[in-house]
Amino acid sequence: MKPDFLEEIYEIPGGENIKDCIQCGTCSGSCPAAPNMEHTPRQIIAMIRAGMRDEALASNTMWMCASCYMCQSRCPSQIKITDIMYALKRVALAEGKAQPKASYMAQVFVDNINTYGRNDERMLIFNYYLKTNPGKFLSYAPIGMSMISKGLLSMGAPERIKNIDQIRKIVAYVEKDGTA
Amino acid sequence: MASFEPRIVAFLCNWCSYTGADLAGTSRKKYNANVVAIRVMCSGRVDPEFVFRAFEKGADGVLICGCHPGDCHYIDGNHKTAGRYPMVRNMLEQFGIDPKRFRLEWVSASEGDRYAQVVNETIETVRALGPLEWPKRLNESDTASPA
Amino acid sequence: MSKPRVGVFVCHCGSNIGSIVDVPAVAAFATGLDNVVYAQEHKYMCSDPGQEMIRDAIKEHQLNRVVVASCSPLMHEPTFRKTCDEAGLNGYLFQMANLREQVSWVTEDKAAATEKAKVVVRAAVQRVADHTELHTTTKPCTPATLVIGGGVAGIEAALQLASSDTKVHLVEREPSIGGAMAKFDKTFPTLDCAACILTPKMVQAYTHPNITVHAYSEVVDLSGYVGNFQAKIHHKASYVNNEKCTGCGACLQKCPVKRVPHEWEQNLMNRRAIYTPFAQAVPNKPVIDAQHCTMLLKGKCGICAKVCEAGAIEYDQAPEGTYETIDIGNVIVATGMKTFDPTPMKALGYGRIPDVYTALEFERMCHASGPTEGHVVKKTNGVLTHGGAAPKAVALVHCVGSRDKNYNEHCSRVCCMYSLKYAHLIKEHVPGCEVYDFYIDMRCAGKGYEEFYNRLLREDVRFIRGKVAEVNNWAIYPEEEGRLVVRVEDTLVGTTRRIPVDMVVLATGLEPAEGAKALAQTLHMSCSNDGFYLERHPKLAPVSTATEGIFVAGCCQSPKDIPDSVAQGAAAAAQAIAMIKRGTVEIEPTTAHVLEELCSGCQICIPLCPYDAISRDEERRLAVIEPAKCKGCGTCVGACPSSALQQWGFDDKQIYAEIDGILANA
Amino acid sequence: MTSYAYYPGCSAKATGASYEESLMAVARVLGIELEEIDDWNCCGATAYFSVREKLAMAISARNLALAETQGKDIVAPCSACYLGLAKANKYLKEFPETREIVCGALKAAGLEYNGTVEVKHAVEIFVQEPMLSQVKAAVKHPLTGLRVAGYVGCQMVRPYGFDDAEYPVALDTITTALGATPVPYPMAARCCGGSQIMTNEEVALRMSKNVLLAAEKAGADCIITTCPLCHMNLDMFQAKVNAHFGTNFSIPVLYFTQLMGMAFEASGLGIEKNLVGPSAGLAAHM
Repeated sequence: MKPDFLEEIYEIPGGENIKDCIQCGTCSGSCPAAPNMEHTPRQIIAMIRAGMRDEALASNTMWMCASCYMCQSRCPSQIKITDIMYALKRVALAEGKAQPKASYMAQVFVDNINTYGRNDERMLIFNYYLKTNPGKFLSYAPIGMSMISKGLLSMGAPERIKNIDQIRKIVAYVEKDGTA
Repeated sequence: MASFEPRIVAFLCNWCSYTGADLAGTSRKKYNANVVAIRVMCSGRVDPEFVFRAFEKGADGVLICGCHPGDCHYIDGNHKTAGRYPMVRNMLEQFGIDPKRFRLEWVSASEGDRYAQVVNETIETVRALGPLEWPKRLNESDTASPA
Repeated sequence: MSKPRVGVFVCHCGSNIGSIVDVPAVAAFATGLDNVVYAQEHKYMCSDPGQEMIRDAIKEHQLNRVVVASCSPLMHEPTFRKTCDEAGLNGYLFQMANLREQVSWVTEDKAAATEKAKVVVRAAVQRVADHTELHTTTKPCTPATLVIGGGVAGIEAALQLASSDTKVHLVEREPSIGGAMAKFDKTFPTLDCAACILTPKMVQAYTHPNITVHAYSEVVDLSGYVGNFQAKIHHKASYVNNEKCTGCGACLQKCPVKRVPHEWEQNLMNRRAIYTPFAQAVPNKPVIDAQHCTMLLKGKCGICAKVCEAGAIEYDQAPEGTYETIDIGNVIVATGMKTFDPTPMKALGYGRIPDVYTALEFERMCHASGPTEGHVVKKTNGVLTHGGAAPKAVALVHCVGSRDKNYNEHCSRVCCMYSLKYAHLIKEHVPGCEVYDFYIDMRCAGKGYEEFYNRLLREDVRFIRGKVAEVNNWAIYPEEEGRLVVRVEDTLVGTTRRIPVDMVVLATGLEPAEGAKALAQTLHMSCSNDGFYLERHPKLAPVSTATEGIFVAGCCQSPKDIPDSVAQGAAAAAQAIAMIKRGTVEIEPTTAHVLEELCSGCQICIPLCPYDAISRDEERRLAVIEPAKCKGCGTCVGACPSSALQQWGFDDKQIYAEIDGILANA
Repeated sequence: MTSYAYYPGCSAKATGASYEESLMAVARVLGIELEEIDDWNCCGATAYFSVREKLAMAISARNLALAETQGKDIVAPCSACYLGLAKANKYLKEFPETREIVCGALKAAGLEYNGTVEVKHAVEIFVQEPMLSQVKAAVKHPLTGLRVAGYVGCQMVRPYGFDDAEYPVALDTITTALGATPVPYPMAARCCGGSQIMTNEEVALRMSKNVLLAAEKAGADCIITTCPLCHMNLDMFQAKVNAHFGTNFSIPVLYFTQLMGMAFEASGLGIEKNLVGPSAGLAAHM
């Protein structure tokens, strides 16, 4: 149990009013993905307050979040729940506790940006399924073919933005003092 | 040197802002100890003389708080205070005192938090302006060269 | 005036002051101040031993000034003023230093708090030296009382006052008294019929010789002071002569304008242009709705006058109504509340989905004389009629607009209980109907309330702990076809659930009544953050306000149930009766007065007085102040260019002394 | 001449190409200048925030800085980009220590952020007067009788946005302006599953299925969307929804700009690029 886990989340921009939660369940009742979550969003907030750090970080809840902000817009205590889900993903990734495949997608997405400055959908899909489920990639073939025939997927190499060095400088600057 | 601790005199009206200040107490809202309040029955009672007297005796800032327009226990005492306020500001400027040292705010009986916030803001504003020490510098202009 | 001999008494207030402020140091500091001949400290100054200590010190050390450094003057100034009087020292030769609310409770750093405490004590000591003897003036107290609001709290207050043989004016802005309670079908937890227990009191109030009910009227102005208020009442034009009208109801049947939305019935049915709000209305006198009466609008019709044997219909009444000023000694405000309009909470579907009702709408549906004569039925293509189909399942949704920072942060106290009542009523009206009750915390704190909750558990109501997130009227799964779907997290099980129902009742919370803010400004009362009226002290003075002679009772002060509203009505009445029985009121002596030798007759002060208390003596060309009219605000004193005007107790010299005390050795 | 800094977003150059084409066609008709931000980078959408917070804002803020050099408000047609940029813009004003780090990073890259431009969604610039009247005036072929379900998804209206968070009316306003009939559509602001289509396919397919089911129940001839990701989930994966749930939806999904283009009788709308072919109701207007 790590009682200061609550403080950790409390410090994050957007996490400031997590202490106001009255456990009413509106967030879970509003969440379209809640039926597939190991813990409902409300339970995750209860676990944070209970200091159940590892259990919360190991849960698949935040990786199921589609960022639709319905919970955040209805919360009677005005808690920025979606921002807290992001925070949990970041901490889980940083501590290598994120087990579900969803975390790979975020990682591939970020790598694409840091490398090319933009996200080429082909690279995103290819790299993601390469890491998680190569067989699945083949099942996309029919949709892929029709997209290519409709000119929605070019065959060229992924483009890189002109000033990619600016992206690298930004990443270097922010990463230097290790801020999450 | 240790950061300058301004001395501020506040005039609070009995029905709204003094009750609001008391509420800040009962809700344990913390604010810096630089402000000491004087209770008057209505903000209308605050004679401009009091403001000049406070500065003359060494205050670095003066705060007047009254009821929000429409809430005054005496119908419109606060409107009359608001009427006098620009005149007092102009006179302070003519005396060479930065008008930002003098502030008028409406605080209701249920706004404990707001009172604490107004007090802290006023202290920081005056702290930034530095000590006034008007008695010593009666002729030298304050706005020209803040300490 | 003999040389000031000041006694300073510094209070620990248990740990409230003593734990932050070094009280002994402050007492020691006080001994070094000019004019201070005695300084002492005590754990509780306001206790009997504490007051005893002051009285002894006054005698022993011939003190002619007293400073008590403890809590806020708004808290115990009267207490210590009386203590001084008892020791033969005029109560106004006394000043308080507010060390608790404005020093110890708001300062973290102990050293800074102690320093500030010393400054505050020094200011009080320097001020009290310039205090002069003052005496309160006693004024006769008019033995009549104004009660604003004819709901259950106002009726109780009026009846208690009337039974003490004093005159009561009960002003109610609706055509009938009864307030919100009159709209209820049953009451919790006893399931008494609301009308059965309320109507007798309404009739008793209306017929009581000491009570004048001013129905369809509003208070538009209040002037004067405690014991001597003048209230201006606006009687809205009802176009019916109440003396002549016998309440036979003939006009109600014959009026051709039939389709006016009936606000009292939550617009679930229509009323006519001439109407009484409900069958047992008291006074049972109809009023004509000028916005819908064709006679008043176009001068055509006049049927109600034709059928009225008593000849009570008066189309020629002045549309702006009439005004009446009454003299009263006290005012009891019992203006009640309004329920939250859930339309902005789009997720719950009110207004979008026909069978989503507010609490009051459902209350009227259950009521025998309501829109469906007591049948709990669904609307048939959007219209509520008796013949509607009974619901197979009903959802009761708690905390709608309450405990929600997007709308009202406060808990409205009564919704859990009335939702339980609805659960029972549904089981009674529609046998076999499924009832789901969605709550966050079941708050049943009153007498017999928890037992009532247990009763509903036994009546197979399905209680689900979780706030309803949304109500939809389109189906995803087959069993939801044609029904409403409630989506919620069953937090005790930890899963989200979709529950098909046929009707939803929203437990809408309680808010300040329509026009509450305007009335507060008319009566110069403060409101708390949530907009309800501010009591003088939440625990020790819940029914009085900062203004002497003005009391509050019932939901206008904060949401509460009927027992508490009735208790507060009686409590407010008791305090008014005490003042009437005394027959006199003490008027604070802190009024303004003229130093004639300094007055140049410039008349700057005259227009400043909101109470016209200042006039000009033409021969001597001087300002003259009428003490009875002066309420002691000091605005004129603050404006007088030659300091000819002074205020007893807030004299320029005294305030200068206080300023100097604060800034000494600045 | 209204002019904006145009932020296309990564999908506008690939799977969302027809969104950009139709937007440009409509802008031409209405005389709106959309000047693409030179060398823009990916907004980071939701993914970058799940990895790094201050860095995500810095990456997103690079686009804000570039737009500030053009001195015009940003128009982002894609809801995810709109939120990515708007969130950075808002948080940088609300959280000083985050702003310090981000501005430092941008300065290191030779850029400067002052928060002088606003971020608007593409829908926003068409529904506010005076442009709405110009839209009505530009209609050559009123889409009378076409029943349209206006679908905005989530990030256009939550947590910020210019329309109601749960029952937005903007698309219905546009539909009516084009002469078509908006159908009452309870799922207008519900999520299509977004990027979960890749990471948790079953969840996303269920969400898209409910969006399609509501449109079918409402008797819509077509759905119009305001985001390339919603378009992909509803159009390109409609067959997958049918396979997974045994439904047989065949509801055409257009970008709202394609519908506007049809009413303006503009060309180059890329409607042929939608996977699901036109319904009878829609074909009548093509």
